Amino acid sequence: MNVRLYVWQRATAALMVPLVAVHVAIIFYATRQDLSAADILARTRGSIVWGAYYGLFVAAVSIHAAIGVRNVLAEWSPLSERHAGRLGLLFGLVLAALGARAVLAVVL
Amino acid sequence: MLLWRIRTLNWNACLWQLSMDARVKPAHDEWNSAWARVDCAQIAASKPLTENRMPEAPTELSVSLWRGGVEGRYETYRVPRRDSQTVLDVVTYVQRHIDPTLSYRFACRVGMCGSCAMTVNGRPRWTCRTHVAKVAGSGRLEIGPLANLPVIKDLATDMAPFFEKWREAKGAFAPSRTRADAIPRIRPDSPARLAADAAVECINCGVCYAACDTVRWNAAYLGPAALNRAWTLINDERDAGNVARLQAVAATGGCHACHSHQSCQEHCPLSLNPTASIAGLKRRTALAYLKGELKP
Amino acid sequence: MQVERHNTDILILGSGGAGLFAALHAHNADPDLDITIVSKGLLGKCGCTRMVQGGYNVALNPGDSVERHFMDTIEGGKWLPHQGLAWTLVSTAIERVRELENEIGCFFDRNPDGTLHGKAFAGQTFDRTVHKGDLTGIEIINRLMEQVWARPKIRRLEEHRAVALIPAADGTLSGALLLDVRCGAFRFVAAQAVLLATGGGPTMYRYHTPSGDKSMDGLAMALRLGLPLRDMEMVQFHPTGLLAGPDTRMTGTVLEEGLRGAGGHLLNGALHRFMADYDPKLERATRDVVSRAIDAEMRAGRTTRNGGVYIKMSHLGPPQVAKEFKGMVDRCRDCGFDLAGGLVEVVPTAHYFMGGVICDVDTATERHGLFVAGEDASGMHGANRLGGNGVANSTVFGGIAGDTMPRWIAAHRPGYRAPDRYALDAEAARALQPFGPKQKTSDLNALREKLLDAMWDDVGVVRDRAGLERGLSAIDAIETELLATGVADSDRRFNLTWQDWLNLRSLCEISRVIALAAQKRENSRGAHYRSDFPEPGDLATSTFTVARQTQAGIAIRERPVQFTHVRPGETLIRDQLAAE
Amino acid sequence: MTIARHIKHRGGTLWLAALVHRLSGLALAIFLPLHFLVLALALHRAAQLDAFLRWTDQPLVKLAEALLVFLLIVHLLGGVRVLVIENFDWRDGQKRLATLAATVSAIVAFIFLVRVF
Ligand SMILES: Cc1cc2nc3c(=O)[nH]c(=O)nc-3n(C[C@H](O)[C@H](O)[C@H](O)COP(=O)(O)OP(=O)(O)OC[C@H]3O[C@@H](n4cnc5c(N)ncnc54)[C@H](O)[C@@H]3O)c2cc1C
Ligand code: HEM
Ligand code: SF4
Ligand code: F3S
Ligand code: FES
Repeated sequence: MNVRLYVWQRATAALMVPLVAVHVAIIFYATRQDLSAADILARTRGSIVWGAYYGLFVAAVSIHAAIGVRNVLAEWSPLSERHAGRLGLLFGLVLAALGARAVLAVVL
Repeated sequence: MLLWRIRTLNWNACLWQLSMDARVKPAHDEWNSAWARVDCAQIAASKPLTENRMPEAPTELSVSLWRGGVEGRYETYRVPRRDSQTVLDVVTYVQRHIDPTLSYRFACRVGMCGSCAMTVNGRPRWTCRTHVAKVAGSGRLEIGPLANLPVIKDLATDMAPFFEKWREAKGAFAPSRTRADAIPRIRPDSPARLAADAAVECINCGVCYAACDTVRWNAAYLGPAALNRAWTLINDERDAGNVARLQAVAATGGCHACHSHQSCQEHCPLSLNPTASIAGLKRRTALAYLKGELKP
Repeated sequence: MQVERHNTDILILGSGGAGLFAALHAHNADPDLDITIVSKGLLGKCGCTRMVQGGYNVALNPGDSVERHFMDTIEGGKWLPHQGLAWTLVSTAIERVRELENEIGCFFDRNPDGTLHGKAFAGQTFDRTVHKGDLTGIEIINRLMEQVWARPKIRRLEEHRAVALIPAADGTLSGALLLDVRCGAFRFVAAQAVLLATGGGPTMYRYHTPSGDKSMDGLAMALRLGLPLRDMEMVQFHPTGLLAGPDTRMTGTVLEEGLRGAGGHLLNGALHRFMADYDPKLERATRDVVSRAIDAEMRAGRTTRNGGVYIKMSHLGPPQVAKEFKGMVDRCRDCGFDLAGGLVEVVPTAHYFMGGVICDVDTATERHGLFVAGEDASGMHGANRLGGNGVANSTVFGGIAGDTMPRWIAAHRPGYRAPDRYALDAEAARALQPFGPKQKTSDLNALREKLLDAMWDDVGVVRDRAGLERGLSAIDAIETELLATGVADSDRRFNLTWQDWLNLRSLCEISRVIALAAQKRENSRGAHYRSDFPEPGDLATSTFTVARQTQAGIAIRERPVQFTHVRPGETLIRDQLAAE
Repeated sequence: MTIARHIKHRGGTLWLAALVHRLSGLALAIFLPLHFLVLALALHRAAQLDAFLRWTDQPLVKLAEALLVFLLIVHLLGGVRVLVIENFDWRDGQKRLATLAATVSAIVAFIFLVRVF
């Protein structure tokens, strides 16, 4: 890993700390209040705030996890750093696409 | 299983620390006054520390030594147990009295040269300063060559990759003055001096390098000792080589490859903290990168 | 005999302070030169420069002066030093320390105002010992080692043992025969200039401080080449080596001088503070006096369990001791002893060798193309080396050798001379002797201990005629037995037992010279003490010994000391004269 | 026999913390895409909400979701440990504290999840 990947990985990690904390809090809140999925969706549908929130999360996690997967592959698989990097990138793109789709499904 | 493991590990560590604390540092004033009164006869009568540690010391050790190169096997020898005996002495005994072809490396025998490190009961250690009582309570020792380095023969490794990485990390001082200049005045308590001093006493023994799994997994990784040295130099206000050094430690295999396993810090015989040094490098390089001073 | 051959411009034997400095200076003088460093262990990680604790003597403080440092060196050396060498040592040390700090990167300890801190070392009139905590040697050698690594042009032959200096057929020097310890094969390196910097190290005594790789190989090689050796009776003993029984390599390792300086007490086996019986300065007396006092207690049988005496620090308050002498206390604790609170057994231990190859101030020896620096050289210290002058010596003269050799090569253009085949074959055969078919398999270690005991008992801290004679015949007998002793020829790779055999052979050769020179000197000066000649003799007619291997054996002669800078009774210290 | 089998320096608290962090990161990397996929698929295909709601009531789905949350918490704490080490001044004993806190919080989080379930 070099300094550029490092900065991106750590920056997205730092960004995700509050994002994940809020997300987890929401889940706890939801289960406590016994909100149904319908209730939740009712609140998220059409909300720009939630759209932006989860959009940001998906962007961050895609970058973060792509770099993470790259690192693990480089160390734990026989792949070279370069190939691990390509696979990581691919993974990141797939994750971003799937994530975007899910966000759209939740928000729209 | 896992949780149980974690708990016992912590307990052991705590108990061990408590018992060490009790032995070496009771309240200071008490020490002072008490010792002033104790006469020599009493001191002489007190047993050496080793005997305290080992109530029923076995008279013989069962010692398995790695024989061969990368391929090889452990062979077991019986070595008499002594009061004053380091792991290096055990190895020496086998070479002098049992198998004259046993290969190992040492020089200073007092923890200064860093050439005697081996894997002792699974952990990398300096052998000349490791008392047998500390590691062979059960009377068994398994000694192998240091991990993460090519094996030359038996217990001796080739340390060349380790030093090569030290060089790659720009671990040599880059002068900003010459012998014709006066020696710079630097106050001993200035923050820069303290930072440069923090980890300067490394003896390049390779113990941290052997303990680090990132070194094992990532052939390009410079490793804790080389990075620790680079950080020491970055804090050295007399040095003029920081541009190249930051570049070197920010490249692939540099400080960012470290995952903060902290095994280096756990095992360093001089209690240095390479993890903290590497963290410093990460901060410094990230900052330089963000300011556009570094090209990855 | 098939031997792999290499050529190099400058061949440096040894990677201590002297060897590494020489390489850096030579490289600096001419970066195109092909330089090769040979080291018995790993580069910079063997030898004694690394083990320096106390520090480096240098007259940097405005209150101090080169003259004062010089006078301390001469008086400490009991008027035996070669004054030109001593003067070069003390005057060049200033530039060398600036080089170490400014160019090599050593970061020495500072005073609160930021200037270099000089600490007190016994036998000196000024606190001039520059240091880095009590691990000065590690700082010096690590920084030198890095500088050498950073210059790939300097080639390294690590874990190569120099076996012999090989002359050319015309009698000039050709190069050196090396043994690659790792694979057990020989290499011959021909060189235009060779530096001998293997660093003495009196490890033929039962108790000794130097590192395990030191076995006087350099001096043995020089002796066999026919070079004159000076001051060979002068072995410095450090009074407080750790005593931990015969079965551990810890025994003999040095416990810092500062312990006595700070007020530590020495007690005999009966717990009596015996120094009062010997010297009014008690434990703070000089190294040689304290060593002799301990030796006397030991000879009288008033010893501890392992046959030494105790050092006690606890009356200074264990926490205080643990703080001030952290390194020593930690080391003792790791070895199972409580230095801060208990009693630790100590014994005098052979520490430094003042004798060595005779050389000029530019490090040239009698043999064209051979240079010498560091503890292998002689004359700077005379009968006693000041604490702190050892590492100054190796770095000052190592650097000078590195300046001299390229100049010498440019001036003389010696080229590569083919080795004398006879000499080469003979030396290789000599090193292979233990693998010969007729060798007995007796206990090499027992033999080594015999030598260590003989030297300790009869050629040690206190000597006399009868003892020296006993010692000499013991050495002869041991060498004869060694020559008949074999080493199992099952695997020559990294074979430490073979190396032990070769070490013992070097030690026997030099032990004999020490005993003969000690026999020759019929007075007591500095480190050399004859109980049958306890007086120092007339200073103005001081002589030094010169040993040389001849056809008939080893010849020892006495030569008058030249008082080129100052005569006994005089001083160079102007301000002191003015004050008086 | 090859030498590598005889290395036993692992298993210390700090080392375990790093390993758990990595494994949880990997597990997340495997489960998160599935989570996204399932979420989107379920919402799209089930034109009517009912089907989706019935689907989320399945124990397997609940377990998977709980596991995801658990992994997220574990990985978050591990990540915070790394970020703290890297970006704050070093304090002695911090390492033990950090890892202890991490393991304890992970256990608490786990218990919480089991309760919720
Ligand atoms: C424990 C201790 C503490 C000391 N403390 C101080 C102090 O505080 N102040 C001070 O001034 N002096 C001190 N000295 C003395 C000082 O360390 C030495 O005088 C000085 O360092 C010698 O330097 P050198 O380069 O000549 O030899 P060394 O540093 O000993 O280097 C010799 C080199 O030659 C190599 N070598 C040996 N034989 C062969 C061979 N056959 N072939 C190839 N290579 C070989 C060795 O492996 C080593 O690399 C101390 C010495 C000891 C042992
Ligand atoms: C909650 C916020 C998160 C934080 C604070 C965080 C933090 C970190 C940090 C600091 C690392 C680097 C570890 C190292 O190099 O030693 C890392 C690695 C990683 N993270 Fe995260 N992360 C978070 C969320 C996620 C998520 C949601 C995923 C899921 C895809 C993920 C996947 C990974 C992976 C695969 C790695 C690589 C593991 C390794 O190199 O050991 N992370 N994380
Ligand atoms: S940091 Fe510690 S363990 Fe690593 S090489 Fe230096 S002294 Fe040895
Ligand atoms: S063990 Fe290795 S991963 Fe980093 S903190 Fe130390 S270098
Ligand atoms: S022999 Fe030098 S550190 Fe152990």
